[in-house]
Amino acid sequence: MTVRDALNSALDEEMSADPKVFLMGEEVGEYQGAYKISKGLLEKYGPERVLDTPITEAGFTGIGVGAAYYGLRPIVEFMTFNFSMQAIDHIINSAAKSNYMSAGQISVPIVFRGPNGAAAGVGAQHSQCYAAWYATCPGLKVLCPYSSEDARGLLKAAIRDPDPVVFLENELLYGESFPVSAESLDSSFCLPIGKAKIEREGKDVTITAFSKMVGYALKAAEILAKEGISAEVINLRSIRPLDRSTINASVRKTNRLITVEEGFPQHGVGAEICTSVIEESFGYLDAPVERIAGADVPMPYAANLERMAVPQVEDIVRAAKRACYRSVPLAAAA
Amino acid sequence: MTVRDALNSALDEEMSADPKVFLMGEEVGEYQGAYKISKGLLEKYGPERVLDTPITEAGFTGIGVGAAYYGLRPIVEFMTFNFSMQAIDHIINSAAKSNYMSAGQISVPIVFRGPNGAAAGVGAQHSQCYAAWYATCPGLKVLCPYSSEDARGLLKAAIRDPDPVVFLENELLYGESFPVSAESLDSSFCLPIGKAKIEREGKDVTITAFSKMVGYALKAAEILAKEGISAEVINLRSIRPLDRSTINASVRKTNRLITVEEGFPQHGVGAEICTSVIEESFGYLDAPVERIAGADVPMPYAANLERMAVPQVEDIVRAAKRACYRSVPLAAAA
Amino acid sequence: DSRTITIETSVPFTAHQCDAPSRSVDTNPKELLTFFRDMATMRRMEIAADSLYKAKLIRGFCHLYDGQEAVAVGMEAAITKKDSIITAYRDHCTFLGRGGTLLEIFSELMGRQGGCSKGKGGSMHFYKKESGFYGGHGIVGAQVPLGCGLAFGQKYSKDGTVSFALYGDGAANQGQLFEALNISALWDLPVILVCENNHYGMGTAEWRAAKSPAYYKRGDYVPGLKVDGMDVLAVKQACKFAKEHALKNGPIILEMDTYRYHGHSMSDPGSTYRTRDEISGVRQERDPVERVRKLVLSHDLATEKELKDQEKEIRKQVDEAIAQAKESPMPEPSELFSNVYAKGLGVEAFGPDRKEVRAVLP
Amino acid sequence: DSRTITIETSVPFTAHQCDAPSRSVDTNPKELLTFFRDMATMRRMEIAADSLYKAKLIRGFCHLYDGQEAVAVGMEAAITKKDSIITAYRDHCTFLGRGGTLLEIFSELMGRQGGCSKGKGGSMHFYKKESGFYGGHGIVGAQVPLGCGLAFGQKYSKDGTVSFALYGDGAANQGQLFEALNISALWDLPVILVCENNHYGMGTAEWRAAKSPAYYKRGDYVPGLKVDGMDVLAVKQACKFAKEHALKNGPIILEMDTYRYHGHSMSDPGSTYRTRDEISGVRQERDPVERVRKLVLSHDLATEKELKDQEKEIRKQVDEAIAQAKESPMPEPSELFSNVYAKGLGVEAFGPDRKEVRAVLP
Ligand SMILES: Cc1ncc(C[n+]2csc(CCOP(=O)(O)OP(=O)(O)O)c2C)c(N)n1
Ligand SMILES: Cc1ncc(C[n+]2csc(CCOP(=O)(O)OP(=O)(O)O)c2C)c(N)n1
Ligand SMILES: [Mg+2]
Ligand SMILES: [Mg+2]
Repeated sequence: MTVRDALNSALDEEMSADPKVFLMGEEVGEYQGAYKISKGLLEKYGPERVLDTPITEAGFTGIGVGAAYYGLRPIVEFMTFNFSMQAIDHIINSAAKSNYMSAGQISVPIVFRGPNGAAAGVGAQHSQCYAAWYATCPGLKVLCPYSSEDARGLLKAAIRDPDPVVFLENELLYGESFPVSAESLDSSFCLPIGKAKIEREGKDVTITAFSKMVGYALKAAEILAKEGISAEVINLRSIRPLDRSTINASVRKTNRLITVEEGFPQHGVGAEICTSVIEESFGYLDAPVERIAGADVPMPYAANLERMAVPQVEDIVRAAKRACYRSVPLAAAA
Repeated sequence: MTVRDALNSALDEEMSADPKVFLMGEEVGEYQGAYKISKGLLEKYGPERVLDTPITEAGFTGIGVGAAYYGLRPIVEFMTFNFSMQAIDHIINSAAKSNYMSAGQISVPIVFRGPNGAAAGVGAQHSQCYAAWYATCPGLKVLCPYSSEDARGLLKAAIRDPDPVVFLENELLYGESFPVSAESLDSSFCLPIGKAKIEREGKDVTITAFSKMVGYALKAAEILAKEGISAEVINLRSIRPLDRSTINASVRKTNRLITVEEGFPQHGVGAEICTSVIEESFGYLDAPVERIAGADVPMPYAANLERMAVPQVEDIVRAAKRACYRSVPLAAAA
Repeated sequence: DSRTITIETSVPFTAHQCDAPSRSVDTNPKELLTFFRDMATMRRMEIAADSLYKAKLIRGFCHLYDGQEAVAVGMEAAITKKDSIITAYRDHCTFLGRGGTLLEIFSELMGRQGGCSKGKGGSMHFYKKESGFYGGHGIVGAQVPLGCGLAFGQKYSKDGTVSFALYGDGAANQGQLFEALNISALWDLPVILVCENNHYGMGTAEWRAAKSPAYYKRGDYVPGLKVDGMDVLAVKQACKFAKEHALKNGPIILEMDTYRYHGHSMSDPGSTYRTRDEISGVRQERDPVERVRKLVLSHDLATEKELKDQEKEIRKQVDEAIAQAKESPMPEPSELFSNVYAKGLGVEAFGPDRKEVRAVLP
Repeated sequence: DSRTITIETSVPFTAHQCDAPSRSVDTNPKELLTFFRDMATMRRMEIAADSLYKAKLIRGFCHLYDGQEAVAVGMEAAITKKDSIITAYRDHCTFLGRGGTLLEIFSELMGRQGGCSKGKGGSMHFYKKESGFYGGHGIVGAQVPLGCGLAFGQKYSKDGTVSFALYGDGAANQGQLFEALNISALWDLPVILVCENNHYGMGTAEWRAAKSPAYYKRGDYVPGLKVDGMDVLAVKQACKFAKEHALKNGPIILEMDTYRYHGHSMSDPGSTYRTRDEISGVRQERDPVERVRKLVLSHDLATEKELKDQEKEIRKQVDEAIAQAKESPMPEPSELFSNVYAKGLGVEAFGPDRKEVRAVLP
């Protein structure tokens, strides 16, 4: 099953299960979605529940949030999350904070979803990762699926959740196929929000990743295995809440940590994970945490520069080796 | 000299030195600034150079950035940085990335300034700290003055800088007075962007802070001194570029680190500093890094809750003591 | 006493892209007396809030509504609590109009448990969802798309109700308003955009912020009506008209010509950008409470003394509410971590020093 | 050959809040032949870009302008390179019109050093500051306030020039446009908002995205003009008129009625939301290149054969530029870290693995 089909089926099932669920965004209806995630839904649910909007993110996001105040369960699609910046005040100030400011009167059951982060060759304005920004903000939940099972289980959970969820997809994964369990195809299937998944167990080094980078981390783990290094790969799934206990438990076992993300490094997801491990498992670390992230530059267009600007499998492998081989001399120096 | 006067004099001097510098924003002119930072400037420089705008942040920020493309040097005041979210696409996509996308053709000499972070009793929508968000983004420079000297020297440097600078002030500091050196009153005075300042030297523990929290850190250091702990207090001044070398040098000396900020903890400034120290000085740390930050909740209004939601001097003192007394047992456990 | 009295509005309505409703408004003695009581209560309440602020019992921002009472009261007279209202930070009186109590208001203003947001929201963030009040919003203009979203919910749910989104003359220039209006027009949402034109956005006179300060026309292809917002009966008439219009035809704009007596918020003396004459002129000639007082007297519905007594009674109620609110305790410390989420998933959240303060989110 | 020829525009201008300019446009043989050459070059260039994309030599998004050439060319004929232009992502031809070269364009499209942004910008991010072209902007609508800001710069500097901000019918609903227009009107900025109405924003027909798709009227209190954007002479006339207007009176909107033959970008076949008949109808009746070809022939300024030869010559130029562009090397790896700042302050920046790749910013 492709991630696209996983997302599409999740939308379909939740719309069919709950008449309060509706989908709005640019080109989600007649065009079937800019990336065809909403294919067939207009036909099935009609224009009252699948709404094509003008290209006015602030306006339609505000309307979505208002509808959620009223008790509906909107799903707002951003054609990409870069455009969510036009509506970010509604995500942060109108959605995330209302339940708190109203002491629980105004809950905001809404999902903001769409592709996030780097695609291929789309340049600086269309490649930003918003995981860390949104996950900064209490009141939001932030999910980042990797596989088709993630996509299905997390999106269905997000739609059912009573709080605002930022759901960050990845364009380059839409067409990728993943094997899925029978259980995950059931319409009751949901994944828990706030729980990471150990994609591969290992004992020498922990690699955390989310979204597309989980695939890279798994590839790196394979290469590392050949060289005798057993890497544990954690698919974060949820950036907020962040599953600190799974991460720390793993690091307490492996004593080494590599964080991987495609976004900018400064104040990124890796920084938080590193800090969490320092806070909770300092004494367990045998080597400095290694952070792999997008280069600290706007995304260049040229293919060679772009490749240099996003993490590659070899970066993960190199960092893991460094972490493993370096522990002894460093300990001596300390 | 108060921080307010420091900012006002910096604006005045730079406007007088360079006719391309102008100021725009809500209430900056006839009203003399919502917080009176621009007092007297309309009278002195006239309505061509001090422009009252409608309450339309996206529109006037875009106009400011366009004027910077053209070669002017706009200073855009946000009444508070909470409202910069309405214009954030122009800060990130129009300002920060243009020099890169155009391979250096379109530089963007602009300053975005205004009060940032928590004030007193203004609730969840008016209290957010944007330091980490903006400092995530390559292409921007992000400054956070603490004292009057900082305010003068950094604002003057920001206005002269050819790149977009996000300049984060603090409402509660505006009225505070600081002694200033004669040198800093000279109209040529500028502070270097990207350099932190060691406000107080110490040898047992490093405390990093910015903006209002520098004052708290200094107070904490005084209390700690009485208990025999010598704290080194670093005023970050610049969040991007972050002065990693000053921070790391200090930690290599003290072997202990407390980070302090008022913003939300996750993916915050403290997380980046902690990670930087782990990356560069892992072997030097004798205790886990301690992170003090705003509580991970939207800002409550009630005075007692608000006090619990922002760092207090005693939090810093407690964390520093923990870091100092704990090092031995932890080392033993490792 | 509910015999019909018909009263002419102060000035005619000015219409844009629609036919104006009649200037003759039906009312009755009971309604007029209620108008007087409600507006006088609001007036007294705001003046008391001013004192509490000066006594440092209210913190932060505090935006008072005195002068604008006819808008909140007239609007309520035209609609039901199943209709929705959303407004900006100047929200105390709107909340009262929706059935909120003085005690909830003063408690919230002082950050106490008894507040309508349990002290966690503050002056700008009042809500009363069960009677259709959705805040209390601090970001200029943002409440307009939110209000259109409420209307979306009403239409989607086939509730037959409408939403009123209130905003100021300053907010009227916000782009998101035009975006939301276009969508609302495309989707026929039953939403009424109410521009409370008090002629200043903070210290900026309307014409300095808007090339076209004819706010009732700013919807361009959307109908609009200009209303004397100091005349509670005109407001009632316009809101009734607008509700019917919105249910049938989608969005409409009401520009309420009104005035705020106080400064923008407590830090603004309100006298640097307008003359004292201007303020006292409005007070003398257009005051909404006095206007109703005159109507009551001229129709012999009560004596001057009776109205004065009522005002004394109101003052007592306000003072009692304040006294009670002062007794309301500060929120429990545990409230710091409640309501971050509707469903906290049992996750840990942290205070400033996470090794000292952490809580499992409910 | 510069004798004056006067030609009537295809249709009259429709004006809003202003008097329309005359339908009679002065031109001359040289200008008409230049129009033909420039538009034919743009046409050929975009078709070549299509092939390069299909051959995977261009990556990511690629938005083609064929069908809309008359707007870029007619606008240039009315203004100078001291006037400023800013547009959206559909920017190849605008850049060519500003004096950019085919080689710079194809190099940029293929991400090569020789590109106008050294390969770092890509299809959507062309610039030519020295002749007043400020991009090439990827965020729908954002270029409109930016363009107003350019006009602010011109007025502030007393340059006596104007700025053209181009945007699509989809972008025309963006709130920031209304915000910027209000400010521009308040400040009398010499800005012309040019709505290139090609009737679709991606797959959405104008009337599905706008309650009022009369874009020349959407400025409400700002004058506007509706122009046949397929008629290069009408475009020229309108832009001349608008420039004069803007210098004297501030902002004005030009709605260019135009059409894009290609899909929105390369992933859109462009045929699901409109009929093939519609496209071929426009091609047959309104094509901007054919319109000029007919004018050239009917005025005996060149023979059919001469024009065909010129087109062949253009095709050769395009092919040569592509061949040359293919020779242009990829950017140096060090370019990853250049231009992040105009003044890098000697700070270190990092690659994905900071222990492997770091650079001192210039
Ligand atoms: C987006 C945004 N920008 C600025 C502010 C600061 N601010 C609060 S109220 C206000 C004036 C609003 O005036 P108006 O809309 O006329 O409403 P009024 O206060 O007169 O009721 C301003 C500038 C804000 N809260 N939000
Ligand atoms: C703010 C924003 N939202 C969405 C997009 C995605 N997008 C790119 S072009 C486009 C359609 C724009 O249509 P129009 O303005 O008519 O211009 P045209 O493409 O027809 O020239 C969309 C939705 C974007 N780039 N920016
Ligand atoms: Mg106002
Ligand atoms: Mg279009």
